[in-house]
Amino acid sequence: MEPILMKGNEVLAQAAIFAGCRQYFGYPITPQTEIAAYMSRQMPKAGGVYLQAESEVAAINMVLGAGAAGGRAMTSTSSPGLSLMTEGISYIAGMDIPCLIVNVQRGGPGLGGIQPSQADYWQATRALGHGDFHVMVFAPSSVQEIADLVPRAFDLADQYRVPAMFLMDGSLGQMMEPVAFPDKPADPGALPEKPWAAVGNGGKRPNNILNSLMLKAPVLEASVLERFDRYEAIKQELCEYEAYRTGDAQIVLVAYGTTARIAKSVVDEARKEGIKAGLFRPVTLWPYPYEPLSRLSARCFLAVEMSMGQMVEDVRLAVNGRAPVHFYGRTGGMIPRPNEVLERVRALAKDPSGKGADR
Amino acid sequence: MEPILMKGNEVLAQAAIFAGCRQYFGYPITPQTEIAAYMSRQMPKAGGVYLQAESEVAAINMVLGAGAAGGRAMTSTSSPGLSLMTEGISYIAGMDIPCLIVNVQRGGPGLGGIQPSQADYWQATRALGHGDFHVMVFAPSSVQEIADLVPRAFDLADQYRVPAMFLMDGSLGQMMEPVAFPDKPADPGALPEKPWAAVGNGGKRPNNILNSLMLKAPVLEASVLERFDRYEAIKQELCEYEAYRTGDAQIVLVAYGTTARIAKSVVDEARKEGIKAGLFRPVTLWPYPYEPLSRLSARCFLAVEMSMGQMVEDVRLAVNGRAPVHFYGRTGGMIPRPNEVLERVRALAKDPSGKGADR
Amino acid sequence: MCNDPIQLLLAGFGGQGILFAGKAAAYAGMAEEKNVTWLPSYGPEMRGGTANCSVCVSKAAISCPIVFEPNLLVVMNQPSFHAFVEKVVPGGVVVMNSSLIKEDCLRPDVTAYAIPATELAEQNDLPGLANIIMLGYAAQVTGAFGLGSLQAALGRCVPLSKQQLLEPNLHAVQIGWTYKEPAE
Amino acid sequence: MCNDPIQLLLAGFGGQGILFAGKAAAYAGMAEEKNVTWLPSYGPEMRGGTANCSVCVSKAAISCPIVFEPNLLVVMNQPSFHAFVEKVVPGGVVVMNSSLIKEDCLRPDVTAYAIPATELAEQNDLPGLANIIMLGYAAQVTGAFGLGSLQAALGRCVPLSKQQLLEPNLHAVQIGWTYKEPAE
Amino acid sequence: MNTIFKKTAGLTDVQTHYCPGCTHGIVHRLVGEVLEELGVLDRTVGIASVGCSVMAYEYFNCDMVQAPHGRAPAVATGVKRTLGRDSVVFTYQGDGDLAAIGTAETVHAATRGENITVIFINNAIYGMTGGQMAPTTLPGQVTQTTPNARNVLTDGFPIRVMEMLATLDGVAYAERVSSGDIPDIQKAKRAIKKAFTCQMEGKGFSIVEVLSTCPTNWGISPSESMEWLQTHMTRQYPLGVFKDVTETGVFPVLTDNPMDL
Amino acid sequence: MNTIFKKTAGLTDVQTHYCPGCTHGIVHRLVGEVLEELGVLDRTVGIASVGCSVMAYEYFNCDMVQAPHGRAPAVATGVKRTLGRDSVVFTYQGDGDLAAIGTAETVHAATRGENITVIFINNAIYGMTGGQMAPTTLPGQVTQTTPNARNVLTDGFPIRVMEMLATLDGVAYAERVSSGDIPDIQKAKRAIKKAFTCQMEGKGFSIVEVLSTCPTNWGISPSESMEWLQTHMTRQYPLGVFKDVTETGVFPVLTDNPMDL
Amino acid sequence: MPKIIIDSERCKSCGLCVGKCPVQILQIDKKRLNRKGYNPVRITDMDKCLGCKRCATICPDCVFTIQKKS
Amino acid sequence: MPKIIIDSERCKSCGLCVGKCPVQILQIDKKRLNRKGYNPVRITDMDKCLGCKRCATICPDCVFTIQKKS
Ligand SMILES: Cc1ncc(C[n+]2csc(CCOP(=O)(O)OP(=O)(O)O)c2C)c(N)n1
Ligand SMILES: Cc1ncc(C[n+]2csc(CCOP(=O)(O)OP(=O)(O)O)c2C)c(N)n1
Ligand code: SF4
Ligand code: SF4
Ligand code: SF4
Ligand code: SF4
Ligand code: SF4
Ligand code: SF4
Ligand SMILES: [Mg+2]
Ligand SMILES: [Mg+2]
Repeated sequence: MEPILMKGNEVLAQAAIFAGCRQYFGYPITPQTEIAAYMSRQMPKAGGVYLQAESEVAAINMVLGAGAAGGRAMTSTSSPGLSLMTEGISYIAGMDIPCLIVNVQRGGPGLGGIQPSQADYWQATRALGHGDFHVMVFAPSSVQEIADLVPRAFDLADQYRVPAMFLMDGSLGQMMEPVAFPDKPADPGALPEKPWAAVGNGGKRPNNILNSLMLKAPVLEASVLERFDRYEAIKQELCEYEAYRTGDAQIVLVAYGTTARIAKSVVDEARKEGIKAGLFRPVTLWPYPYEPLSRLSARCFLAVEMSMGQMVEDVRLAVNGRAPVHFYGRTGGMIPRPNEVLERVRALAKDPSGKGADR
Repeated sequence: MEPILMKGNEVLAQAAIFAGCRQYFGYPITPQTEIAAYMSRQMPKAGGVYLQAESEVAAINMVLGAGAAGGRAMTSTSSPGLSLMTEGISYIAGMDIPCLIVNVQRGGPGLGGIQPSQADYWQATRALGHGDFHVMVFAPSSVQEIADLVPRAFDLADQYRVPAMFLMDGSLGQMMEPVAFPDKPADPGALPEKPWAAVGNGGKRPNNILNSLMLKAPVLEASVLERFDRYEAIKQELCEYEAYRTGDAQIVLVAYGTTARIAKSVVDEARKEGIKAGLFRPVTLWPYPYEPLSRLSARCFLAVEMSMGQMVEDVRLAVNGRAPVHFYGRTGGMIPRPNEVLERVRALAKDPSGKGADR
Repeated sequence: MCNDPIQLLLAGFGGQGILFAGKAAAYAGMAEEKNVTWLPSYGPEMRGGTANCSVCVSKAAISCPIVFEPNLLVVMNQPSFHAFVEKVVPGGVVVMNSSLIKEDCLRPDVTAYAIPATELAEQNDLPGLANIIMLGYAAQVTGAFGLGSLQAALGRCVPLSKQQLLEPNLHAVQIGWTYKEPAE
Repeated sequence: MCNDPIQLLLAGFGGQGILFAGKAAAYAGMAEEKNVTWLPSYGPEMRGGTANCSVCVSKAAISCPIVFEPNLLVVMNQPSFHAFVEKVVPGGVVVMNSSLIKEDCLRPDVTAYAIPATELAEQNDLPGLANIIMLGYAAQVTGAFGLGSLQAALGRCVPLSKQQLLEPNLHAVQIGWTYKEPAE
Repeated sequence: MNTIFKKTAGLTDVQTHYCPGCTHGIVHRLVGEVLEELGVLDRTVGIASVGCSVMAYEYFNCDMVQAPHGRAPAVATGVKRTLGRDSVVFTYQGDGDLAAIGTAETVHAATRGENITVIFINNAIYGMTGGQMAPTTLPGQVTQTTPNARNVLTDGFPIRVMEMLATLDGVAYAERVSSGDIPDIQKAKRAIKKAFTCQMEGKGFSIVEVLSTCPTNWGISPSESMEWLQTHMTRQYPLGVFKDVTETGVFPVLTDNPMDL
Repeated sequence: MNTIFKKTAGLTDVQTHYCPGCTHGIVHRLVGEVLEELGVLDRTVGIASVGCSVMAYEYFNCDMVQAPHGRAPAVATGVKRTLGRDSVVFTYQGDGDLAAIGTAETVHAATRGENITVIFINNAIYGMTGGQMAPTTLPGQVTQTTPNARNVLTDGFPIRVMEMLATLDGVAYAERVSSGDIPDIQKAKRAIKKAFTCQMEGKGFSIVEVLSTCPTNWGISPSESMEWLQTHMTRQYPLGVFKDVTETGVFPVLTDNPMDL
Repeated sequence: MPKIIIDSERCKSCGLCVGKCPVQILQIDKKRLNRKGYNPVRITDMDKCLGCKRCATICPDCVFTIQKKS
Repeated sequence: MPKIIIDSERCKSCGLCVGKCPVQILQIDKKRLNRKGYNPVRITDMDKCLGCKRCATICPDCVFTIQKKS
């Protein structure tokens, strides 16, 4: 197909339909409403289910039900809505139900604002609910990458029975870029079977039960351990990142999503000034690409985020004291400006230890 | 008062009343139901409000309202219920409303089990909701410590207008130990004024408005930065931990709550065997006592948790590559046994790098 | 024989007063100016089943409140006996309710005592106080607590609103304390 | 004059077709086989107010899609003019709607063009197409896009269901493209 | 010899964990019998809620999904919309689950006319967590969290769920029945059957509220509980059909369009 | 010269951000006037919800708390229980806020007989987020998420909130009014005044539903919107008093005890 | 003549059936304990049974199977 | 004789008052723009005003103040 200009949010919706998603449940919230609006137009045409839930709590539980019944189901929301979904996400994880959850982040805390943000990173990568679990977290930084990653996320979710999340920010959702979709959309009927799904036993097999209650602690522990084994397998298979001019870089910027694009322009500017800068851009935030990042031998690292400093901890964990790790961030809907970041890079080029200058 | 035997949960409730808490809102869930039951009996006697909410979502929002109106308000729940509170907690943080939130953790994810757990550590310390914010997190490990910390938590919450959390585990909530309360309970009427509270303007002053919406990103950012300044001030004032036999320790166990008690007995056993072990027990989990922990110069560290490994990341961040950091944990309601941990300590005494042995 | 620290595990059916007996033991330890902890194994969110509780008593501060390996096991019924007898440390003591446990303790490395507590309770018209009878007996055979401490403990355990129960409890502890196992 | 990469910022009232004009510019860039991005400043969750959008066009891959410092500012009203004129890079171009902006651009280091786009639209019975007139003019004076590219772009921007609007749009772009500023 | 009564194939052989005399067991049997008699066990998906009946997934002899507390109707919606009209989807929920934390999900599944069947066990208490006040606890009833009896001044009034839901256009069938005596139980079964039939015919949302006992947390014997149910609960919660449009169903053949702008 | 009309002191001087002709502004004025006339502005705390009226905290001339989406009644409960009977506490909520995400909080504040006043703006749409279907959107109404008009078969039926809440014992006063014309507006003010008076006398939960317009998202002019409100909305949502026990109040003088075990 | 089969292992001794049997032939058997620790119900006089199924209808634990000559 | 004071800066040009005035003396002033960019309402003939307050009752933006000789 010829590339067309589309908004990130709409591309996400279209890519999901192409990937065979046939159940969408959501509740309106800015800046992701385009996803729901698009789905309400297109899902019925694709023979799928579009349902506006009474709340985010209901939406995620409808996804739970649809996923339990074997559907390729998804929901989308923005930060406050995501918080309301956390109980349901923990259940979905504990019941091994594949699905896709989209968070197009906005500034917080509380009602906050509607401008872009990356301040739900910790929530996405560590605490999407109570208990020990993870979901796969994808952080595209271009519209085309959204289209490319969505089918991957659905497939992996099914394969490992682990839910997937897209962690985007408002500006990526609102941005238009040319995008090309695959020529042949997936046929939902031809996707791999889900013999575990609750679809009615057909009189032929033992009942399928999807459940996360295990009152006996050893049984619950065993089920968590089994799930963590799958996480280990995912870590083997899924570790996506982009390393840009990092080969000889003395200063490595680490950023994802929209901030990664800003950081990239900073790297180019810095290089023009003779500063050996590079960019490390995680595409998957969980599993985090610790290993490739740890292999970089820069004199210092600079995490750039739209938050008060969240992913920077993962950078620290990866670098583990081998070099100073710094942080530059804006929050509340502010987007770091290339020249602010560049200034920081210039300072670090002079003094990689950059004492006392972090924010 | 003469020490009496009381359950951790009931002590928490009684200590709150003694500290001047007069508004309790909650929703039943094991293993913290004793708090609500106790409050339903005692709060009316103290002239306070006990109200069973229709859900955890409602409960946290009643706390929001009560706190906004200047009350010393609290709620308590266990893991799944806490997830449901995260939107409200993010609002409470964004509106600078002091209050106390108790999470008596149980095994997860999902409905999980009701046995003790520490798997909500990340949630408590990093992502109690969407957006950039923190709450003060207290992790007592004895019943007396609960009684001692509760008034502290309320006072600091009021002082900084930052909510406080108690992160306990089921066994601490259920355990009885002798406890002594202060002789003189706080007089709710004599607590410091809250001139910002929404109590009616009395016709005398401009309206008090409690709000977290700031549509202009620079305004929202400024409000977050101001709040983070208060966080910095809290970090100066609040950094509690116990260092037990760490002076000459070659192996430092790091644990909080119930696991810290287990670790302590392991330290004693190990010392008997001539292994120089010590225990570092954080009492505040946010702010985390990074600095005192980073000052310890052991040959290796071992984080012991009832989780798949969460606080261990804070240990790594504190140690920052200066020594290997290991992990031993049980999950799903299992409690690490002293002899399992001891065995791990013995192995690390032989090989502090303990390659490949983590779990 | 069962010296400081006491690592007491009490086990039986729910409803057999396991938790109450444990609390009495803890108060007895307090009466002797020791540190104590009491921890129930709280069951599923529904009724019934078995119950057990850990009581630690020690002159020193108590680190771990969970009794994984008791040096004193007081056990009220057969299933609990099976569940816990193997966990007792070598040299430890098992006190069993022979009314409901119809087998012998076969471990050579622990000392076992048996008392028909349920029957004694029935005979003495002390319904539901087999638990306290057993506690009295266990204290006496092990020396874990003095009789006076137990009596004081019961005084603090029985709530003010139910003071009529104090007298039977004191009677029960007395029966246990004075019980003599018949020579074989 | 306004060479690759183009960092275009369009600004005006909501309802002035700012976002649509931006989209047309982006498609024009695509027609010239360049990379493009389009990013609105999405306003509060309510109506009204001002709108602006960032369009980047470049032969190279576009890193940052947000135009903080435009090299081409197309501005439709007075408040937006005040908000953005200082952000234009030295050497950049400002194209302003002189129907609504009643002042001159005083920056010596940028080139300013003025076109009474609102009036032209009214005169030519092209209601609401001042935006496209401005775009045509901006393209012509800067060389940012060829006329053919703009025409092709409009063909792709106007939805199939509203093809009757294509013709007026093409007319509007033509008007802008051929507009000549009167000599002072 | 003819077998005139035996355990239904609608239930598994697993013994329930319910307390002696708890009527959860009776209602389980009724649901199992109805599903068996309707011949739909093979295409039924049940949704277990959080309450004493949380382990219903082990008892009903069909595919089962366990839902978060209060969210069973949302989960059921997801299942039903995915599997389509041929499936039979039901929830089994307690009063705390359905009428407290799950109020929104209940009301909205009902008003959507979601083609599911809800079995609602009203025992006027939170059984599983040890006997706290429920949204349906009677005024004057003592519970763990109303130690001096429910006082409407501070604790509010109980909700009559059937009366409330009957106001919603999506509800095709809403009946309140009792498990307190033999004829009541027989009536309850007829109601449950009607509710499932309503679903199978695509007529809209169906719900049966069964007044039930909780001897354990009421603190009285099973037979006293039956008494109490019949005397006190039915006074607050009158039995009967609160809505029945199962003849026509809730959905118009053509929706009329009031927007003629 | 006597001033016979001027902007009420119940509102601040801040200009609202509402769209031209949006009746949110009218209802704001009515609430402000009532609070002024009752002389309670100094002891009133208002709760702003999430919807177009989210910034009500800048408009009402009293202390204000902004609540999470749907949770205003819970927040109001916390405020009221803390400040006690002398305070006046009200929420101002849209239909998405009150009848979708906030259903549970609404129903439970009502059934508790919580002594608060709820002002409920029903404009049959999610205004703030750009015009999605609301729980009160009419069948056949086109919205952003019902591009082919609300179809009850897939999108469900609208909720009639007053009718539903009237079934609850804690509700002292529930009336539906309109902002669609002058007499309606005058009636609306009387209803709002009655609701606040009910609260001040401690009679129980009071709610006034005001049918309102959203010209922007309905896509028609303000005066056409008024028309549409009067012809279409009142058909689905009949005006009137659905419950009024403000004489006696909802609370008995002595609660009778049905537990005579 | 009806025949009642009692699955004693399922019985929880709640006594509901006992009260509902019109001919009072059901009794809690205090002398027996099933594996769950309950005294199961027993039939005192099978011949009197009417096959009315009241016991089975009220029993929450599916203890009864009832057979009848057709 | 009533006097109408119009706070033009508050007016959003919605036109609701225009339709409700019984004597039709209210008009949107297409020639003026207020700071918010709206054409405010104006009075065409103050003398005709009845002081009926219909304009003020319907106006969502508190534009009107009305005075009257008592
Ligand atoms: C989010 C959440 N909150 C609270 C609980 C604890 N909880 C489990 S069951 C239950 C109430 C059950 O009462 P009901 O629905 O009436 O069922 P019953 O046990 O009476 O049959 C509660 C509050 C939970 N599991 N999850
Ligand atoms: C948890 C959460 N979900 C969704 C939103 C987005 N949101 C803001 S307002 C609104 C709906 C408002 O509609 P309504 O309550 O009818 O008020 P109106 O704007 O029509 O006056 C929604 C869904 C939010 N802010 N928070
Ligand atoms: S606690 Fe009550 S509802 Fe739960 S199983 Fe026991 S009797 Fe039944
Ligand atoms: S969007 Fe609708 S409800 Fe919101 S202010 Fe505008 S007209 Fe009013
Ligand atoms: S079938 Fe009837 S008569 Fe026979 S035992 Fe049962 S209840 Fe009694
Ligand atoms: S009703 Fe059933 S469980 Fe109860 S005593 Fe009779 S047979 Fe046993
Ligand atoms: S007061 Fe009456 S007559 Fe006078 S301008 Fe207003 S509406 Fe017209
Ligand atoms: S009703 Fe008010 S806002 Fe609308 S035109 Fe008249 S004066 Fe202006
Ligand atoms: Mg119940
Ligand atoms: Mg609305």
